[in-house]
Amino acid sequence: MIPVDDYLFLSLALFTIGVIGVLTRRNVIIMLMSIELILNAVNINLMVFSRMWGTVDGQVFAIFIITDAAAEAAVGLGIILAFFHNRETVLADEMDIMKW
Amino acid sequence: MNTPYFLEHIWLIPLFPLLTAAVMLFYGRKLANNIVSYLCAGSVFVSFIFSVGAFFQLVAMPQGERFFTKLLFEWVPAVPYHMFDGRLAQFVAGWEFQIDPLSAVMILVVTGVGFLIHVYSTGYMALEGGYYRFFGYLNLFMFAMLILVLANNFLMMFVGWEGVGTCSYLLIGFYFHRKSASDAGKKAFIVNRVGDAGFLLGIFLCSAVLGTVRFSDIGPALHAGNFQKGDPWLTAIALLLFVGAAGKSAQIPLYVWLPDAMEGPTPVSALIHAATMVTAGVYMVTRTNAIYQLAPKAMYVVALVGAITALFAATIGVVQNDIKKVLAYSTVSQLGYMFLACGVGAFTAGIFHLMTHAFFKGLLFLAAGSVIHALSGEQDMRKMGALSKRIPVTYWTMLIATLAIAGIFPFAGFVSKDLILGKAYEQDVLLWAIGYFTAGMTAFYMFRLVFMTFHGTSRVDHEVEHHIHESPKAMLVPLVILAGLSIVGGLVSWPEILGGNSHFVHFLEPVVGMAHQSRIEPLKGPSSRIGEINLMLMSEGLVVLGILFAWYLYIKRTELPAKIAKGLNGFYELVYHKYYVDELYDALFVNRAKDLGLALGWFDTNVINGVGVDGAGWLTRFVSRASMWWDTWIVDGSVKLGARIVWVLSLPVRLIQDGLVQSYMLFIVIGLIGFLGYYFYLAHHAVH
Amino acid sequence: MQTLNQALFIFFAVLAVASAILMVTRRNIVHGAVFLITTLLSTAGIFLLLQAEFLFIVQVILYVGGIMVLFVFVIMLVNLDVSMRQVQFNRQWFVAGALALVLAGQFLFAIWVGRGALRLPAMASEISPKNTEAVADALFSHYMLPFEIASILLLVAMIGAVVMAKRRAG
Amino acid sequence: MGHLIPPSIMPFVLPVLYAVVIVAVLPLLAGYIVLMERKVMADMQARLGPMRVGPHGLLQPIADAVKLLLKEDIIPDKADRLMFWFAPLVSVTMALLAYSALAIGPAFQIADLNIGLLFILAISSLGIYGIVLGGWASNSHYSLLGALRSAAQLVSYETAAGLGLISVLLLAGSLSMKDIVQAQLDQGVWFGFSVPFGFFIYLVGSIAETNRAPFDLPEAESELVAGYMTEYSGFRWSLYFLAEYANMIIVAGIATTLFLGGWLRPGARYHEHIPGTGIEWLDALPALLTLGVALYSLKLAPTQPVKIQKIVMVLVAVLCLGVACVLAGALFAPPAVMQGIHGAFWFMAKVFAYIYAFLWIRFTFPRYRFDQLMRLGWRFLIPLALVNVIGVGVAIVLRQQFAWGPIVSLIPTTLATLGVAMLLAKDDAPVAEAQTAAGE
Amino acid sequence: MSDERTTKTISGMDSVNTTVLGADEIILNMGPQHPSTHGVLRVKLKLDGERVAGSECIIGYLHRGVEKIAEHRSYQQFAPYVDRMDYVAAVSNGLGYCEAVEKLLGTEAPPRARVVRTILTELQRIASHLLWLGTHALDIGALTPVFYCFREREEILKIFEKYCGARLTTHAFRIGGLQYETYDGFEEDTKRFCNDFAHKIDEYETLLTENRIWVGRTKGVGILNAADAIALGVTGPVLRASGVKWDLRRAQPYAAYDQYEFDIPTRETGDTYDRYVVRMEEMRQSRRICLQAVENIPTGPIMARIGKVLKPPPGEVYHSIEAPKGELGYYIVSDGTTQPYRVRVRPPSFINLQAFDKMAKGALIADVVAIIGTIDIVLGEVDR
Repeated sequence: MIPVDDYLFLSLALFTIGVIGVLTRRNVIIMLMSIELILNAVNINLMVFSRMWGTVDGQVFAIFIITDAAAEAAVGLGIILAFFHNRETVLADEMDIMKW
Repeated sequence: MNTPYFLEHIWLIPLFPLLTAAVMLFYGRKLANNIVSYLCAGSVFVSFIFSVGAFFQLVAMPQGERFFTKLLFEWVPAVPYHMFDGRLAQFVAGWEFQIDPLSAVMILVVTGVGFLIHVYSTGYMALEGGYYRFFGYLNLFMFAMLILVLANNFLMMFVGWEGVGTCSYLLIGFYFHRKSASDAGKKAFIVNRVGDAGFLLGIFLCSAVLGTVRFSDIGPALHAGNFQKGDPWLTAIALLLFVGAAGKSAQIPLYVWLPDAMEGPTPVSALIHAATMVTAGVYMVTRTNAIYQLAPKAMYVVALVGAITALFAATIGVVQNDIKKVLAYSTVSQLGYMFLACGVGAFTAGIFHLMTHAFFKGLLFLAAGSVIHALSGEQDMRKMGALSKRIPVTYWTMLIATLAIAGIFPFAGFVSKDLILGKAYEQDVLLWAIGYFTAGMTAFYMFRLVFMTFHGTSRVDHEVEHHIHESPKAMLVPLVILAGLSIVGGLVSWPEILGGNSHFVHFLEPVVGMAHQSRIEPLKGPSSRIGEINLMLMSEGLVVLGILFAWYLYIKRTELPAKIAKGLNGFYELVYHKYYVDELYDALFVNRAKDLGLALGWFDTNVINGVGVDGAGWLTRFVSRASMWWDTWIVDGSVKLGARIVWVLSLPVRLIQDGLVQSYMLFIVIGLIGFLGYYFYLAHHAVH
Repeated sequence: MQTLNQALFIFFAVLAVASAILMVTRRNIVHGAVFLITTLLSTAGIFLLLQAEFLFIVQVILYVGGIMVLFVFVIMLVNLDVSMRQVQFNRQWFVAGALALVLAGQFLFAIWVGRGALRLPAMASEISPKNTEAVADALFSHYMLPFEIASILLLVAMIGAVVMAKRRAG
Repeated sequence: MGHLIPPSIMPFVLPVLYAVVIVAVLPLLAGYIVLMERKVMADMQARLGPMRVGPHGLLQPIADAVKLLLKEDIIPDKADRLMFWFAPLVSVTMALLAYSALAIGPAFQIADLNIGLLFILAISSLGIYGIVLGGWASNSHYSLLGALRSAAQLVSYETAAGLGLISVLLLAGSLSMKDIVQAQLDQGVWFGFSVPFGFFIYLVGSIAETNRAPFDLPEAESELVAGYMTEYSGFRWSLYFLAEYANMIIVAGIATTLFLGGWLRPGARYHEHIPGTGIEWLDALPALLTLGVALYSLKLAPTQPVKIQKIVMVLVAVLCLGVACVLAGALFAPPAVMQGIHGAFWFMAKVFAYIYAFLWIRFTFPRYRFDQLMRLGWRFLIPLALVNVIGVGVAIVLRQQFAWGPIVSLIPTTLATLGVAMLLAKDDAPVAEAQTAAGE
Repeated sequence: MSDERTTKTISGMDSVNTTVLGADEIILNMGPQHPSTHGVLRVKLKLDGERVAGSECIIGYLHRGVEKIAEHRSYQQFAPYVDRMDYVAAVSNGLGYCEAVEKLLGTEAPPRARVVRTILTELQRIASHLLWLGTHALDIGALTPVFYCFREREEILKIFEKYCGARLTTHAFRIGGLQYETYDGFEEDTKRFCNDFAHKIDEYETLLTENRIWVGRTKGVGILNAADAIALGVTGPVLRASGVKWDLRRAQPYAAYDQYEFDIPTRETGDTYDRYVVRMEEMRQSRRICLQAVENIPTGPIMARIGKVLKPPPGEVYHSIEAPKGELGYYIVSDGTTQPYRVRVRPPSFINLQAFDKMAKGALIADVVAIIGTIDIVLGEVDR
């Protein structure tokens, strides 16, 4: 029997790594991938609690989250592609034209 | 009386050529050659129709009132200024067209001969490149010339004056890829500048002395100013204006450009350098005759210069071998005649000669062009001969023109020339003698030209021989018309002594009225009539002698001219090289001008550039450096200080708003930490 | 059975965390993507352990087989060489890392406080045969509206992606 | 034997055994599919094909394998070594992993997952990473282009093929391979006949998914040399090759299971017995067929030119004879065993028939251009598949509401789909407007 | 898109010599070692995405100085060399050369020789077109036709072999006529081949002509309109597919072509499909000519009476024939010695290759292969 805590620790670890990735990496694609990692960590939590309560609601939410991730990836990568075609960079700290 | 239509719309006459010139120069490249021809010749023809209309409407007016002006618009509004004598005057100039008998004659000549030459050109230029360009320039010239003769004031006249000069330059240099042509163009332009400077000074002086630049106001101004005959101011004005006239009309010492101008296409030589532009000087002197008549010294100068030029050019013409050069010197010579006429006060005779000269000299040039055309571009008379059968129309028309210029009874030249000689005889026998002798020489060299070209044995190059052909109709028709005019042109002013009534002279009299009424004595009684007849016979005799002499030398004893040339070696060389005038000018003016240029260049480099500009630059740098220090530390410094203060104050806000998504995310995390901490805090309290 | 599950969990968990760390730290994005795929597959394995086999399949097909293919695709389209030679971490990396660890600490604290309180119910010995049907039932009855909204979201995302990635004419 | 194995391990024994067998046999099978391909190609092209190694080239695959394994393993200088090494493994691993849910006969299956079909699809969709990463790691333009094309193609046609499968899932009501076969037995018709358009779409989609002609753009020789495999050689290359053929077997297996009745014998509901025995007529068919092959081989043996070839031919005959014996012997075994063995036979026969269709298509058609391929996928197959799925849904309603028969209820669907297909085909006229527009 | 904002190498693409120009432009080298450049042609493609923005053919990898060699060989000695130019249509090469020298000498081959020459040349045309068809189909991805084509080509090569002993570089003709009398059964072999071949062409057409994929790959690809074709000097089937009815066999008949009836197939669009159709029809017409010719081979000598040592009078001659690929011309200058002073060859492939850029502009990379195939080049002839 694996206690819920173990899953939560795993989820926390992935979440933290994802947050660090989003906050520190310059490459936008890696930032997006880190966000996927965060979403994944969330999914683990949902799954665990779904299992714990014996319902499938958590799984349904996980499906929604994956849907969301798919949409986010499509749009995000589209933006990155368009940005790359225009500015030839994928670095987040060079994308500051919205400042003013 | 209603305002006559053509007079009211006199300004349309120059407008038509201007419009077509604009079309040609802007769009001509895209137009087909025949469209260009129709447009250009057509516009000149319309101008001619308008001119004829204007002429007849002018004639329809009563004798003394034949004067009409049309103000198109103000150009220079009234500018008040002080004249030399201290009176206040207004400097006014407008685009005002004036038509009186003189102008009427001029526009008829210009548009009529101009139209014929246009027609001729369509044939002559048919195979040349830049067809549209040629016609564009030609029409532009027509415009300028018409402005010149229709001008009511000096300023507007000057526009036309310079306009014809420009077109002359452009057309002389029409074959600009040929260095000699472009040089000739430049030469014409520069030499004319000398004359134009005089002309311009004359205008200034005129406005300063007389207080007006309007022609029609000069007479009243002279009256009002109460000038005496021989007034030095008036003499000065007249001489200055004559400098301009001499430049434009190729008189000594400014004649040198005209022979070189023969580099232009032959129709150009005919139109500009024979019929119209070069006569502008004569026209201008005539137009201002009121001043001249009060300046007898100036008039004598005019007459003398004219006479000397006539003789001088004629001698050069005798030895030239280039057919167009001969005609060019002949033109110079004939222009000398016209000035002679003006100088002796026979302004009407001058203008009359101007008109007949336009006919026969235009014809001569056109015929010469036809010859050149037939000989595929050959201009050297030594390589011609025996062409009379090959190109009969050209031959006969040219012969008529030659007879006319030689002054054979009853051709046009006879009438006008004898009118001048008659007047000259009355004034000064010396002048008459020069003119008389020149008439003989004219006959000689003109028939020399005819004989060398059309008679004797053929000296044409073998290759060219095959291609000799009569010119196309477009060229021949103008020849025939001009030949007709050359024959009958004299009739408009047939001398009273021969049963005529001198219509033309009388027609012009209102313009030069003063001359005939008071200042110059009228011809004296019947005795003078006999004198007139005698003079005519004398000149006829000399002319016939000249012709016979030419026949003897160039038909009968063709080896003689060379011998004579050898015998008179030094003199021949001198004349053949046109008295070394060009070389003299080179030595005196051109090279000195170049020296001056070099000296100025040195001055520019070392004094102006070195001391002036560089020194000023150094000074400026020094000052600006000081100023920069001031700007940087004091002016900018204060501004920057303000900016720095704002910068410091805005630091917290700006640090947050850096546009980087990751910093914003960092704040999200900080917020999350805060919320969690707060939550823990609450939970802690809830527990306890 | 217990030990097997335990072992599998540890295996998947270690694999997931290790490759997640590698993903975040790799210089080469393609390697990063591969490590992310590994993490996702490990997570899928954990889903399987949690008897959510439909989610396992969704995770593999959608996440690994779909989304990550898209990522790899885009990575290959954008210029790799340049970004590999550049500095990989931004200027705020130290602060950000520290704050992330603080956040993690807070969560850790929360979990630690409540440790042992939550336990999974006894696991059925076999994988529930009804899982897929149960998810489907929930999805098409109770969560019908969110499901439709999600589908519209996908449609919008699809159109948006096409519009953005499309090359402008000329 | 049962007492030697601890009971806790017992459930894993058979699957592990199967897994080992599959991993061991599959390369050999792939090799022989290559031989089959070459022989079929030769036959279609009026020539003989491999004849030198072994009788009728029967040992050719082994020679090929030896050659490939002995070849120098070249890694390009600027390649990404890790990925270059890793990518073929991904490809082949995923291909082999997919077998775990494939039911070769009622008995031979590693795991009967209740999401079996989805599992196979999921796993085989991961194979793309092998191609993409391999193409990228090679650091060659041809490879990268091939890889990207492959990825785009796979993603596009996976959709179409998946929609083709959904029509069957609707009819079968299950994702388990066994249940699907059972449904076909229950309904008395192979789904390939009740939803022909689903079958057609899956056929086209599966050809495209396995990058076979006429959809072999990622490795189109005349354009991209060898696509993503350009820089590979030797053993790594053979791994890709193995993966490709393994994938062919998998899609064939899926098609067999879903559309061709899986391990069901033709006439599975026809139970006429041979008089006097408990054996059905049709059950004797496999044994007789293999016996025929054995006898034919035996007859050919003396004509072989070399002695060793004669021996090999005889060995082949003996092998076939042995198989025939097994098949015949199974007739007398308990029904479960009999069905297991015969099921495997029929399954493999159908798989090979399906693969034969692949080869047939490959040698008949020219290659599509990439834009044409994409157009076919997105503008023809996917709309058609959607129509088909909706049609099948309607058919199920018809069946449930009006109790129409399993075939009759699908006839309107098939006709409607046929109409849509013709409409779409007309719309998809094969005119390359592409160049005329851009060429100006 | 020609701004070279970032000219750099994409992830070490040095291996294929590819640089990136801007975000979407790349230069791609096809060949000289590429499976579908038909020999050692090198094509430098400038790609805008997948579209060809410009192309440059780089040739010369197979240059052997054939024209220079001619200046150091006697007229007869040079004859075998011409077979090595368009080595898949050696007989046609030989015909052009022999007739050119005959023209220079002022003689003519006897009627029998002329008819046999016609038959062999037309068979060679069929063989050349078969080879083209097979490889072209292979380039587009149809794997099977090539074997069928080679099967029929084999029959032709067998006839050649029986006639003169060689299959590929035959050196079948001699200056002044033929070296060998036809072998026994030559007529029958030819007739049998022609009769069988009718069905074989139908077979190829079954595989390709109405095949949806084939049509999709070839229609509208590599369009060359008539004006461009003429401007570029293109000849042969490529020209005729653009709608220009020009065939030297009809325009200035040589050998015995004036005696036979045949059509000159043309098409309108000038795309790859049209060139395919034209060549297919040409094979039928060649078959028709062969059948007519073989029915009525005149008897008589096979060699004109010319000396052993050929010394053509000083002068020059240009003679061209309709080779399978287009106008093959020989320009020979004689200085009166036994060796030509200069031989210049006008090879059809070389000239036709010029049209490549025109055809390829705007096409996709995949079309480039089809376009190279459709021009039907032989590098031996292009490079000489």
